[in-house]
Amino acid sequence: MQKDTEPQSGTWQEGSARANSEYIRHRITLDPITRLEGHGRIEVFLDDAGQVDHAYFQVPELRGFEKFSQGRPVEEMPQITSRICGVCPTAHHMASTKALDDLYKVEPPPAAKKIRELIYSAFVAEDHALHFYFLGGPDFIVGPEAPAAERNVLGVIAKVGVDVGKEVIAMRRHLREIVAMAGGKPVHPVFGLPGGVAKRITPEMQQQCQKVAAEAVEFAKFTLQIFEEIVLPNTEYVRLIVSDLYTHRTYYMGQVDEQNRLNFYDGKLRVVKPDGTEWKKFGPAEYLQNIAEHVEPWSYMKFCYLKPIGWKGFSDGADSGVYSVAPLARLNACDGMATPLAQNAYERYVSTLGGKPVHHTLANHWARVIELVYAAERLQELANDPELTSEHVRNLPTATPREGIGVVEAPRGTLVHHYQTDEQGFLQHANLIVATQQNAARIAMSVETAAKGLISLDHMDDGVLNKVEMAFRAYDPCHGCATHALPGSMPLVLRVHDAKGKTVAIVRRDRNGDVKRD
Amino acid sequence: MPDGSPNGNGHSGCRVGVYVCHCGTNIAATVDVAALSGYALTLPGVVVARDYKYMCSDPGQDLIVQDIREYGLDRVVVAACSPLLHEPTFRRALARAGLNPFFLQVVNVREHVSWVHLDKGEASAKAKDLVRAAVRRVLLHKPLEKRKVPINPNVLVVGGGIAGIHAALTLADAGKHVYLVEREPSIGGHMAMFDKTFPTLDCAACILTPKMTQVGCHPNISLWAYSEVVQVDGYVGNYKVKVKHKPRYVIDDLCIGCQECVTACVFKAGKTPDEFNLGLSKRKPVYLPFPQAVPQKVVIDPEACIEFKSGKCKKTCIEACGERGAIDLKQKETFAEVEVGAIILATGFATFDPVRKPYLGYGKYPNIYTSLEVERLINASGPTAGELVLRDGTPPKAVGIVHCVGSRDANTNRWCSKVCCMYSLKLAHLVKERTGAEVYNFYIDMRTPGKGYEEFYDRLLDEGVHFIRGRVADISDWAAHPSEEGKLVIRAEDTLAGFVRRIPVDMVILSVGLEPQPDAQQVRRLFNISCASEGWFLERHPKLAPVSTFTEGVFIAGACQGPRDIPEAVAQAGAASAEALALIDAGVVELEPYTATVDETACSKCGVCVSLCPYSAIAPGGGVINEVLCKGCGTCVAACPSGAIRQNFFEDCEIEEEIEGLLAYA
Amino acid sequence: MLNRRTIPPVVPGKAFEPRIVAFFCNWCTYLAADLAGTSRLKYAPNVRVIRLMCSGRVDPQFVLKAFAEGADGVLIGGCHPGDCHYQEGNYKALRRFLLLRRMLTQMGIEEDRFRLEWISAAEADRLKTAVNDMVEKVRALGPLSLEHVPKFVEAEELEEAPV
Amino acid sequence: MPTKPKVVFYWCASCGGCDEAILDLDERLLEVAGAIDIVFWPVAMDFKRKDVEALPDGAVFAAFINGAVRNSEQEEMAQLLRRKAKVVVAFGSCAQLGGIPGLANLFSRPDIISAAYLEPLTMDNPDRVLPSVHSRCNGQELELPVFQDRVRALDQVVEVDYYVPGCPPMPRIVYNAVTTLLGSELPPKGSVLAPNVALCEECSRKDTKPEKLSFTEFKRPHQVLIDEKLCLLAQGLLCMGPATRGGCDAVCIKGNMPCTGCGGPTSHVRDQGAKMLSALASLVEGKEPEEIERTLATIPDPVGLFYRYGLPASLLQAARQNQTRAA
Repeated sequence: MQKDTEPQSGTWQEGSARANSEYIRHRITLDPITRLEGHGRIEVFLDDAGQVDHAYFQVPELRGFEKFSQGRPVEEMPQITSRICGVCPTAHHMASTKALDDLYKVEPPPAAKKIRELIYSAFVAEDHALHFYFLGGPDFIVGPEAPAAERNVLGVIAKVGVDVGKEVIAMRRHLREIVAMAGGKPVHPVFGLPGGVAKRITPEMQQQCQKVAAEAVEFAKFTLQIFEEIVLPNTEYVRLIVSDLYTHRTYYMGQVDEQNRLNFYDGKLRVVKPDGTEWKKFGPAEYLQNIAEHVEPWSYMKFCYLKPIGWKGFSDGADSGVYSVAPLARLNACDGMATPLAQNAYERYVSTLGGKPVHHTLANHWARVIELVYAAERLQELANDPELTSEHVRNLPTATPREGIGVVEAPRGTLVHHYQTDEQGFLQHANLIVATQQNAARIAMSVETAAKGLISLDHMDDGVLNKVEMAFRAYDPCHGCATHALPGSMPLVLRVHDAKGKTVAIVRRDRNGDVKRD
Repeated sequence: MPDGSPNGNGHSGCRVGVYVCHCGTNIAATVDVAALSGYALTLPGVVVARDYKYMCSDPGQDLIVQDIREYGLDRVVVAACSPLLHEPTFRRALARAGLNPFFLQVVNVREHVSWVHLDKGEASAKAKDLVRAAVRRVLLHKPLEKRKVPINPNVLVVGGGIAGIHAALTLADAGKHVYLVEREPSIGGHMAMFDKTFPTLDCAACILTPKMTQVGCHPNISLWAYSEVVQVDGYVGNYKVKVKHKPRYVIDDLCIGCQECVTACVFKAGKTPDEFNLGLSKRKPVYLPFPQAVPQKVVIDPEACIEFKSGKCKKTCIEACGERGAIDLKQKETFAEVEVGAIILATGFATFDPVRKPYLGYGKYPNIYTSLEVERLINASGPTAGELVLRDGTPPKAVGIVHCVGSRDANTNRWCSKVCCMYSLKLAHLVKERTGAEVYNFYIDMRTPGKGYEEFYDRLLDEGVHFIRGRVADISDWAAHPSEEGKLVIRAEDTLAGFVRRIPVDMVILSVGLEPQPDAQQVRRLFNISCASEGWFLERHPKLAPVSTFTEGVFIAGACQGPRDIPEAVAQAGAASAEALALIDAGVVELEPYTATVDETACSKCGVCVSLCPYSAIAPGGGVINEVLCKGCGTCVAACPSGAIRQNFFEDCEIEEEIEGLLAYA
Repeated sequence: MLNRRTIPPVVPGKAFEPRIVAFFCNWCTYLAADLAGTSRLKYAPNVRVIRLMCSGRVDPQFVLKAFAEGADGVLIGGCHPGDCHYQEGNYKALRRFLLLRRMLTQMGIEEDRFRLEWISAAEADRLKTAVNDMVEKVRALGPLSLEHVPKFVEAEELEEAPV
Repeated sequence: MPTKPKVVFYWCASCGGCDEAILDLDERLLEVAGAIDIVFWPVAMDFKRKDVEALPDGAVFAAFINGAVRNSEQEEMAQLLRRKAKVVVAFGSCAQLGGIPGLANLFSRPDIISAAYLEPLTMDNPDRVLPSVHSRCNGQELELPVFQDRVRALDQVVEVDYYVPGCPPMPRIVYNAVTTLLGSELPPKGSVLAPNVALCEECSRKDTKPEKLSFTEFKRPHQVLIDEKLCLLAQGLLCMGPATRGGCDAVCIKGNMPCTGCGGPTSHVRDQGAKMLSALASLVEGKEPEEIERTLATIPDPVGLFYRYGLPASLLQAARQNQTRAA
């Protein structure tokens, strides 16, 4: 594969040659940040000593979902809000659907809840797999210092072997087929209705679910194995994981069941302090008392923090309201996993990383694999549940709508949909708290720390830049989501300015991964 | 751009000629025709533009034909009068030059511009927009063929009054089969009720009866009396008509009109008001409408017949009929469906009901009659066998005739009923002749145009009939003077003498005006034609097409179109018959090709159109339109959600191009 | 997919004259317009008539197209209820009109800019009144420039504007 | 070995679902990737914008661009890719028609900003701080791209050669589109690379459609138990299928929910919303305006229904886009 992407044509050579010469002397461009859903920009400012003074993580867009959702019939929201993100549409669809349950005060029949969680588990497993192999994987499977042309899914496939590659792809397809079968289509599903789901699961469908679930469990085990066999032995990478560059002591939030075990679909939100002890546990309705958003003039991204503790700027520690969500946070926030294999892996993870809470950003990748195992196991439990095929999958809403809140754990972290409507069910106000917003502050900090640790006037090469990217690729940040308020996509620009604010240096990486510095 | 350059719709190379008509000064006075044709020449695709005094004239048409040949035109725009007038004319011109007639677009710069706007600048600007739009549209026109469909030679005539009778006979004599439908038990209409006809005073019955019997026995006429048209489908040349035969309770073919059943009826005397005599006499439950009735067949009135009410009648009528067995009390209404190529409506008129003018005392004072009632009173076959007497049986010594009752009156009907002056004169003459009474006419204006009419008026003046010019204020029995005791006093201002008169009389005749039939609206909807605002049926053109309607193949004759006297009604009936014959004898009729067609490769069978088609022309499930059934309204085209249906000559692209053309700035 | 929309030139000292596109059915309203002509009635010259066989042929796309191409108002004329030459085409027109008007309002286009009139072949006077009245109302509203539809503003214009 | 056509996948204002759609080619992804030389694909590969800028104009065979255009960056990228690519493909509903975020065009820019940064219930913004194009922090100058006033479809920004419909496009359509473009001869410019027949054609419920459709009330999906077999319109549900280009295999309807129209109009229709409006209204029963209004009132949100994906490309908004004053 990768051979095909080597330069061959004369035109190409001329092209890059011209590009290099055209390139003026005092700028670094690393453009765009790749392999994450959505976009970001980093501005780095050096001090007189040529060391990093400040680094800003910026997100530059707005789509206005809160606004243009107004006036729409609220039952359309699951399908409208899923367009916030095409990578985790099912998460938005599900949070929205749960908000509708709450809005119409209607309890879905047991079978409907199980169908929802079945779809959701398949989705989480698939999404985590996508990130592990297609987005994050290249860094630690192929290796952070590998040439650009190899650091992609095709590179991963080259490394793990085409057959495995095909397996990965097949697994992803089968999981997405489950979502499609029960929910219409994998990207932007249509199953969600207040009080249930649009469609029942037939015995035939259940059989397919059971088949895929079994495969999924095997696949999850296999993936865990890859991580433990290929990644963990890579001392270089493990050193990275635990290095201070990628470590922040913040609060962590995640959804848990009654036994404080991780749950993606339903439960209460639990927040632990930087020291790992429980800070608070609250139901969806209380999110308003606990979460607040902060605005910086230099980013379209809104930064979430814990309201009672307050916004103390981009700093970690118990006094700062900065908190984080997503796999790492979830595993910190819960006391364990609800399924055996996952519980195992969880314990191994905690012990290897020296107990909870785990503050190492890059551990997100490991945590993600453990969640993948849990999702697969949970999928299997539900697939085997006899009640799954019940015909009774909807209760019709009767109450007059007014206000509803829905919360799920999206692959990238806690997701809150909150609607207010008139009595006809026309949306008047929508409040959306998405995962990456809640990680935004921590991501900004990670980036700044990474930049400070890695970049200086004389130390700036491709590997370094990729490591800066890794700092937030680990969060699997979805700016599609985070910028639900803002549209589209924007490349990450890493520019280095001197104390006088003048852009001073440029590292240019060509597609062989060679680094040029003028 | 006289080289016919592309207009951006892939129609480069089209060569358009634009022709602006002056219509004498009708257009030229308000629209700058020279500037208009000058402007047209600047439009993409236009290679020649002219303005000419009368485009519709032969030289005008030749101009187009020559240009088509000379300049190799393949599209033509004519800016003139309404396309509804001369589109056919110019299409023929194109055809003569060997061009498809539908490569024409007519711009209405007369009715829609020069005649309705005053400011020359504004009118000219509007005309430019319209021409620009037409030029852009015509570039997209596709060649079309008119559809030719055979014509059914049969004709339906609705209404058995003098107009209907005459039309039916004319067509039947020409060898066409005619279905004559009359809702009353007998044909004859109003004319059959009259005694004499003005101005010749010949007996109405004497001239009408022969025609009636002719109708009754004409081999080419199916006379359907006591019947009504209930449904009309189809289109010119091929109408499907459903007719309801109301039950007579007498079997037509068996009844010979001997009336023994009438004599035998358990009712020794009539108890039911006689419709034909306007209730001035009574009839039995079984009766012959009137002596000369055609068909000569009795009718049984279920409202009046004991058998129908109680079932306990001796049924002497059936006995009387004996083995002929013509009476069938179980008879039900039946329906007949016929196919005809043309339809003539001769549904006639109604008379004004003077109760609507209380001050005239009708219905309050027994000796106040309407003119029609008096026609029956003085008719030999009428309730009094022709004796004009008061309710007490004595002959009147003084009679007042009030003209224009319900006519020429803002409060009732604005129009002049046209016949009242003349029949009032006729009645005045007859009253004087029969009773020698003093006759006073109260009139607004005497209107006596017509052959021998004015002379008849002079004759009446000589006969000593009084004429008082003035509207009647009121009629009452209030006596202001002993001489008025027991009399009806007519108060009217004598506008010639200039003072108010009080005329005591014994009898008053109200010359009631003519009105559209009360059900004229239902009838016109049934036949899909229009009514003028007064409710008279609307002719296609007041001068050039007085008996045609906007619905091809449907003609109108007689008083259904407006007040008429007998000769006019008969003349119109003849005209309508001639039009119908012309249509039928052509053998085929050409239909506009404006039908809709489905692009089957684009149709998703969503079925939206199927539910919409008023003619069920679209096959269930959609996908195919039956071109013969389609009438080209375009409703399905507008509704087709995937744009799979198009309408000839009104394609989306053509109309959108017209819109763009109208709004584009020069 | 782009369609050009031309709005009137600004002529100093010349008052705004609405441009109205009318869709008249061939059997009633178009005839009424002809009758207005033969009766020499006078009315405002702002209306441009497009002849269709039936008001049922009016595709909402035509109406939007007219507005899009620069019309300030759109008038649909058909036969009175029950009088349609094609039985019920005018009812189809009515139903589409009502929904389209609701949608246009939602898009911020004033009700008076879009109108449906039943005018029979005999009602030349009614046609005159309808046209004049509509022209008056639209003139009062001023030109339709779709201002309510957020317009794309060049980056430079926005640069300094507070977001 | 012969050079393979260079291909770019890029996203503008999009949710990423279109890129997922490409990954959904699954096994066929490897086949496609083998046939082309992907020189730019931010979501999955480490090539940078500079790599593209380095290419000679026209050096790229095809640029598949998803997402609508709402900020200056996206506009620049669209123009850059237009220069570099022989063929520009508007990929997915947002690029083709403006997409669901295009509904934002119902509101003004300030409204959207304030809804995002001032009105949210969780917002803590006493000083009413708003993101701004230029700002200073610790004495350092920071910049943000311009949030433009309006969402635009791709062809309202640059010339577009082909369209791939769907939100997101179905794998089958993506595969056919790509292989068509790689085929020996290109389809006519402006083609939408999908079947040109409305959805009903391929809908599994087609045969359950009653011979004559008509409406006295429209139902909202949450108000009724939806029959899994019967035509949704026949159940009074607002299904956009009749006015929507098919090719998606009617997946939403298989999910027992109405089509919302992401396929856009067929090539015979200019304005999808107007056409569906016409079809539905025509089928409403009743002759009295009040009666008809009562039925129509059960269509809760006409614009949101008829222009769910196509507002920016609709006749009116496209016109606004190109409004010019006559000389």
